[in-house]
Amino acid sequence: MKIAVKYFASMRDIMGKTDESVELNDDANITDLWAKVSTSTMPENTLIAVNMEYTSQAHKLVDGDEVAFFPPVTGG
Amino acid sequence: MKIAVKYFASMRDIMGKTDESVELNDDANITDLWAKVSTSTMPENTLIAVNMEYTSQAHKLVDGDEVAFFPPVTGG
Amino acid sequence: MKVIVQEAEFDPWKAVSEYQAEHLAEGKHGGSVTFIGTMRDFNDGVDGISNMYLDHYPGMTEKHIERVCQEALKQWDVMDALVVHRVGAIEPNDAIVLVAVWSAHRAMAFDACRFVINDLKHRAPFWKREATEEGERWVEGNSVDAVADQYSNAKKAG
Amino acid sequence: MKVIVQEAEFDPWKAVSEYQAEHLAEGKHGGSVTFIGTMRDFNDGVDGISNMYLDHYPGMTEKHIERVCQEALKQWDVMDALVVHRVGAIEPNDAIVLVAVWSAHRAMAFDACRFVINDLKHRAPFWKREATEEGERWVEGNSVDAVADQYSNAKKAG
Repeated sequence: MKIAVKYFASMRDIMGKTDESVELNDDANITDLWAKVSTSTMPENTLIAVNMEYTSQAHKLVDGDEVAFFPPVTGG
Repeated sequence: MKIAVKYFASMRDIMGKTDESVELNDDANITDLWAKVSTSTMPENTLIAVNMEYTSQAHKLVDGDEVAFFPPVTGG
Repeated sequence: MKVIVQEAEFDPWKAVSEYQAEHLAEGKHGGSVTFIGTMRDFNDGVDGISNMYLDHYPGMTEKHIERVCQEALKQWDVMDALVVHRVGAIEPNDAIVLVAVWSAHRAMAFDACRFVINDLKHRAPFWKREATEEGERWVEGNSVDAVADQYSNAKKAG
Repeated sequence: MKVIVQEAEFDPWKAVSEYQAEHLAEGKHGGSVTFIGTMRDFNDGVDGISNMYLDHYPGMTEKHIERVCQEALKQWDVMDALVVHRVGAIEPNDAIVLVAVWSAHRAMAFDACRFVINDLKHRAPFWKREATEEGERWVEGNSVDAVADQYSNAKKAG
């Protein structure tokens, strides 16, 4: 399946890109996705959104999902 | 001694006046003042100010004090 | 810090905006919290309130509110505060009261603003007289808001 | 209810005043509480911050804030809410965020406004990058405000 991945803020500096498209096996979750995009462990405090809703690493992905990785937010 | 007395809101309706000047013996307190201006007991919840600061019935008066009697406030 | 008690109508946002432009140093406050109380056309279950007269104790009212603002500035990390309160004849939808506070941090601005408006409601010498369809009546204490305060204490948003 | 995320500068008091005139029924709301967050020229002990860039996640940001406002409308007796949040390049003293809520009673307006701004600070996908005299840096979480929130919990004004 095909997953659209986005990175924001300091996560862009770490990954060296703003977004990418990733091919994954069916039944993959966020942990599997991270292993595919990076050889490092996921930075502590990384926030994860699937289709613009917060979720956890155990979240199972489906074809066409948009996944975002980003650091703690600092709005307001 | 001479005390200036003011009434506000429903206390004006009860007393039938907005203010008066009262002659009192030295050492009089608010309770003595009330006995001089009214034959009824003071309405429950009456608030008392002497020289524009909240106080209690035991407050001893001095010549020239301004005393106000009024019901619970309803500002804002 | 400024406390204004006035009969004239006022635009609360214009008042707070002008006060900030005149009195607040640029780039030093991080947050401002503003409470605006507006006259409703209903109160305590009575509909059709056509207008209101707000009596006050000239002199004591200003003195009392100034003291409360000074307390707020001392108790929280608040830089400045503005209070405007109407008296006299007030129409539905008029702004009755404005409380604005400026602070480096938002939690203190919220706490200080709430402290000032709560004291103002429960202690500042103002009295409302409403004209309803059945005639005039003095409003008997801020009971509905007292209930709302209680509710709020049990359900604080942090 | 309206949520606006925009690059353009805005006048927060004008925004809230215009929104109220357009969207709020006359004489029905008793109180409105407004929080305005302004860019300071210092943060976390660093002085001389010349400007800031606010990154966000287009789409998720709006969706997230809208959901939070809907939650506030449901949880408290709130009639309406307006949020405006800047993104992009921001100068010191610019308004960054406006949260305005209208309610029949003030305690609920305070609680709801605070709920929205707290969530917005801690959960809405925005990221600040500051330009200091030593170069650019990503701001690392709203730590100072977290401390202020804690302080506030211990010292609630009711």
